[in-house]
Amino acid sequence: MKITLNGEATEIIATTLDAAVDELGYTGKIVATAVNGDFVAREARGETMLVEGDRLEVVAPLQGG
Amino acid sequence: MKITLNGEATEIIATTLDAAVDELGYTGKIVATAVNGDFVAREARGETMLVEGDRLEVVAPLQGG
Amino acid sequence: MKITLNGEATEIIATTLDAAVDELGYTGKIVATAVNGDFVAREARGETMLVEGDRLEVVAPLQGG
Amino acid sequence: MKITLNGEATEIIATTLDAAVDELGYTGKIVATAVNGDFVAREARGETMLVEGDRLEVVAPLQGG
Amino acid sequence: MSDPVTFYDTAVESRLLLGTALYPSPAIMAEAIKASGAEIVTVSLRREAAGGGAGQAFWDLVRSLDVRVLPNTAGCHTVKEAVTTAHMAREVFGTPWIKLEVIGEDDTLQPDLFGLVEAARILSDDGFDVFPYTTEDLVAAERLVHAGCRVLMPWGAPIGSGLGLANHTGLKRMRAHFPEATLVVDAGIGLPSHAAAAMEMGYDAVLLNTAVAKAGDPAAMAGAMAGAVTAGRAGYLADPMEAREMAAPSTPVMGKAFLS
Amino acid sequence: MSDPVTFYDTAVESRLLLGTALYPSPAIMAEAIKASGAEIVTVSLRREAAGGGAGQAFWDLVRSLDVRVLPNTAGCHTVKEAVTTAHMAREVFGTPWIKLEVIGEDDTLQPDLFGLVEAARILSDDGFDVFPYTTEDLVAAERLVHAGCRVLMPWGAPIGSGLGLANHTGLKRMRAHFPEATLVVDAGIGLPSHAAAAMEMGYDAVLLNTAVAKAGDPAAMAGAMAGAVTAGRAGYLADPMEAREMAAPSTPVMGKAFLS
Amino acid sequence: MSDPVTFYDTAVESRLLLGTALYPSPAIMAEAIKASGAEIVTVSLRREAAGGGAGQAFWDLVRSLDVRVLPNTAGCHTVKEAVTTAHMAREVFGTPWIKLEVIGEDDTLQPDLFGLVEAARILSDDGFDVFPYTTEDLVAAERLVHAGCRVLMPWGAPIGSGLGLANHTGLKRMRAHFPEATLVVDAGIGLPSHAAAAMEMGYDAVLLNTAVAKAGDPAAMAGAMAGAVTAGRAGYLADPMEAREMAAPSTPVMGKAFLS
Amino acid sequence: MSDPVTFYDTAVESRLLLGTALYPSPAIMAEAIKASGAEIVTVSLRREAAGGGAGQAFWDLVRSLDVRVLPNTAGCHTVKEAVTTAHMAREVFGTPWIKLEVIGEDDTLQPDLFGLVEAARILSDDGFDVFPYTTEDLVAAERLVHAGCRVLMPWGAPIGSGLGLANHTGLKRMRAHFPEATLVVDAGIGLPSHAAAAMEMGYDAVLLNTAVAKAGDPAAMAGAMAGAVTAGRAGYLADPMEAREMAAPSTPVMGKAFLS
Repeated sequence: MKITLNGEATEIIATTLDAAVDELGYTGKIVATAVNGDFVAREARGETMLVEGDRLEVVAPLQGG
Repeated sequence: MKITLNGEATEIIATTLDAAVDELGYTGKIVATAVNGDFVAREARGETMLVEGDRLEVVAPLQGG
Repeated sequence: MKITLNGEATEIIATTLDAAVDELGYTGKIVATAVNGDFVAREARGETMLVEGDRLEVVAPLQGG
Repeated sequence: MKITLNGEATEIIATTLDAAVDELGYTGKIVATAVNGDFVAREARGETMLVEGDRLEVVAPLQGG
Repeated sequence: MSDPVTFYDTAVESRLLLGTALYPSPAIMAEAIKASGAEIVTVSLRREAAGGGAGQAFWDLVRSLDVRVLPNTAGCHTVKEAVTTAHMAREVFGTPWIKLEVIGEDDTLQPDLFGLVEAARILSDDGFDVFPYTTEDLVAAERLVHAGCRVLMPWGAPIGSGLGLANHTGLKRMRAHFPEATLVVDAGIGLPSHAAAAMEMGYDAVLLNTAVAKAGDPAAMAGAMAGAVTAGRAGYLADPMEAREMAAPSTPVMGKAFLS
Repeated sequence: MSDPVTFYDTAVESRLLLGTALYPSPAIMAEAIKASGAEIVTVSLRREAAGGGAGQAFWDLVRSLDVRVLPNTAGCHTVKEAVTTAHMAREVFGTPWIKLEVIGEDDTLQPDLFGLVEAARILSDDGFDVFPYTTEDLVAAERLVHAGCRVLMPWGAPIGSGLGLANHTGLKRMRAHFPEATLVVDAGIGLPSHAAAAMEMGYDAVLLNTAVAKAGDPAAMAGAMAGAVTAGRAGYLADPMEAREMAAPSTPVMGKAFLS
Repeated sequence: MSDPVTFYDTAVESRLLLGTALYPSPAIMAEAIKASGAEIVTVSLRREAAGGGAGQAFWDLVRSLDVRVLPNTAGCHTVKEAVTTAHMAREVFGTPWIKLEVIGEDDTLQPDLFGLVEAARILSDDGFDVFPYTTEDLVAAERLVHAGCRVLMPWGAPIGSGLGLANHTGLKRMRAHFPEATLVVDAGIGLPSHAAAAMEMGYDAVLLNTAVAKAGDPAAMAGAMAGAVTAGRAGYLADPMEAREMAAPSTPVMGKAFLS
Repeated sequence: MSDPVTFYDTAVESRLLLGTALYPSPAIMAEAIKASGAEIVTVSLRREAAGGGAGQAFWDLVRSLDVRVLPNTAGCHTVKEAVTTAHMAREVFGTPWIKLEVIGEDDTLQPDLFGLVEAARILSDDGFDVFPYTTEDLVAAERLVHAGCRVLMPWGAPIGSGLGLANHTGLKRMRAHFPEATLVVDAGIGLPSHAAAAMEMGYDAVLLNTAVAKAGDPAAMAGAMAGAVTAGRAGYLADPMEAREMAAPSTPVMGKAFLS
């Protein structure tokens, strides 16, 4: 289905968040996730179903002031 | 009945605000009134009943910065 | 003879300062004079002889801060 | 004779500066001297004669900013 | 030439707003107001003793001066107090104008921006023309404009301190950020040069009280402040030179006589 | 009320002295002088081309303005140059007044205090009324007074910089140290608030040029400066309040209604 | 002697908190952090490209430096953004600490005090230790303390401006008003003397980034800032002399030789 | 890394010169000197009572500290006094170094630039290494350099005032004007941030006394000043960022998650 990953239209097969995280190549990476603006904790990714059009944000540590 | 006028316990006979304003000697004075912290417009004083313990504030113009 | 007028080499015939002032076209102008860095008052111009190489300065009013 | 030592009238017998310095109890002290406002070097004290009324200054190290 | 400033569609010539408090006497207050040329003075409401006439006397004096009044909500610490006071003021003074003060801290008399914005919204919706006493905070200012305020009155420094413009760059940014609003530096002015500096930054007007009332000669200081406001405004309009660290001769160097 | 300032027994009402240089045109210069209300303007001497008439034209214009002239020795770097220039100025302008500049450093146009004091002595002894362009240096100032100067003109900041009063405390000390002398802040003023601040410190007058001549609208800035000088002077005379770090309510707290 | 500062029950010796952004290279960042002696550095979260590893690399570098991290919510303009970012940061960085930024205005990056207080309440209730990036506004600060903040981080000047302490008196009042809170000047510091001045006012620490990262030699500037913070703190504790306008001789006058 | 400063061919590491006067006790003075890391301390000469030993005791204490001494001519008001004092100091302290003070005004202890230049010439010709206590006056400074001074010590503010750098732009211009000379801010420093600011301007060193001696804890303040001088110097060498009025985000905006 079509979702938006970090602002870009993306096609995925996965229907759960953690499957999507794997499918998108974040496996084992240190990232946090939010769906449609709401934080989804790592342990909640399994039960989080994704639907067409969801906005998925995947973030990682970066420099900051 | 007992009310509080500008912070001081006061005994009045009047039961409406405008009667009270007259009884308290503000007749013809340029004053505004509030009962229990709410503004009471001049034209509403007639229908405003006072009850035991009401807090009446009567204010007039003064210097300000 | 050769003198320097306001920094520029100038040929004059006059031998006194006031003759020079006239010859140089300052007649009737509001100017002050200095020869070789020394002030020469208007009334002293007549008896002030110029010699070859003298530095003559002729100044007039101008804007100033 | 009478001299002034550091601003105070003082009676001394000595007639040379270095004798005076000893007489006044500065022997072996780390001091510098001036007579009537002029510096007198240690090695010059011997030949420096004092006369009635001389102003002798004897100074030593002190705190300073 | 005329250079009026507009407060809610009311244009006035004087860019100095003056307070009426703290003067040695009512007579001196009146003199100072006249000397200031102010067309707008701030006033307040206080408890009237039963049978007392202080309010009437003060009010008659102010009216005799032929100035507009800007009632304040001085000393109010809550939205409710401020709103009720505003209503009482509108009835007594017969004007929709209100200098809205919601004090948040008593050492500095700093505005409570949270209560201020809320009260400003309530009062604007209720038809008041709100003159909010605020800080140089741009976000609060945007909310005030949003609430309907067309006048903003940031403090220069704490009320009565006379420190002048404590956050010069902050006030400059506020002017740049709100080119449309009528901006008034309110509070903190102690000297004519402070008032002039506020106007040189492009502020539309200055509101002060203590610096005049507590001067040795209030009327003279009122005139001084008026002159400084006019001068600062004129300086702003005249497009000042740029400051620079190095010097530049005013008298032309060219043509200087050589006299050595 | 009249509050004249005295320069060597000559009393004038205007406390703003204006320079005549750097204006876009002679006409604008004339307008600015009129707008400033200045009764004293500074002028200079420059080389006159053989047969030229620039000097006469300038002089006629200045005379038409009915102001006193204060000739300067701008650009002089030595005592001799300054003294000779002063003599030429006295003859041409017919006044014993001389703004004595002995420049010591070209980036800042800072006065050479050593040459200044020497030239001031020579000229005072020769009957000149010397207006020395100096710094806030108290020792040099004492020597100038000793040399006969009854006017002292410390810089606010380098000529043409527009920085204002670079050493505020130094200028304050100078005023305190010379209660009798006529003190003028000369140079460095960029804005009306700078001029007002100088007067608030108790200075007797302000002399400026670039800030007016280089403003977008010189005549308007001249008026602004005049107003600021008057305002600052009036503020000084009115005995200003003391500034303090904490706030003090202007509107009385007593009697405030309780409305919660 | 040890003089630790406490952030939510965590005591550290270094009173300089350093940002990790804007350095010429990660290696230079690491050097600067080491040179600063900072025990706390700020970090952020950004989008990770699918398959990318930038985040991991940065994180490994930071962890190798053996410092605590203070994640920020930089760039968040709404309460929701800030709260969600805080939660993501807590999961990724494994700390309850959050430097809470709710930006209200983009030219100044001024905090939105309204959103800030709301977000601080939500996050404090949710177990976060909130380090709010705020202003010198005392009322907002009181609300933040009320919401559970034991650390307050007022700006010195706009982020990245390097202007120093724009509102010196305001910051002083804030220290006086919150003797208990841990106060950090965050943003605006451009020079070591700015950092020292903040500490001399009694602030507990300084947080900065641009002044170090954008210096010609970041590591050297980091060391300079560390030294200035320590010096300013020591000066504060040493109870400085009072400043005064007149002079007082350091060398005793008594006993001076008379040599004229 | 080593970054020595040179005073007449003598290179020292510490850029803080400390006075020895005004301490609560000799022991505290000694502690403060040690804490300051100063390698050069100023000393003076005073009348020694017949039979007294105060001078010897002080001198033994100073020598035990293993520092260089810079004798001063404090309190001298004439060239002759200063010159005689310098000679006495050279004999007693066995050094050609002399901090030359010729005081011209007692309220500010301002140097008399006229006497200073003359005395500097006499002493330089006589083989002294003169450290003149001067002002930011560029012309006097040029004359001092001409007289042989390779060190210049302008005041920051009046001795003992603790006001800091009263004429910041003037001191900056002095540094720009004398890139070669060893420049020391002497007098007026009250806080570590003042000392840091002097070094950030590119000054080579700072000399102070009262701020340390009159602090509640002199030794602690001595350490604070030392740290501030080092920090300011390091900041200067690190090439600081340019300050600007508007903000610039430190945390990169790019890549920020969209979370609304």
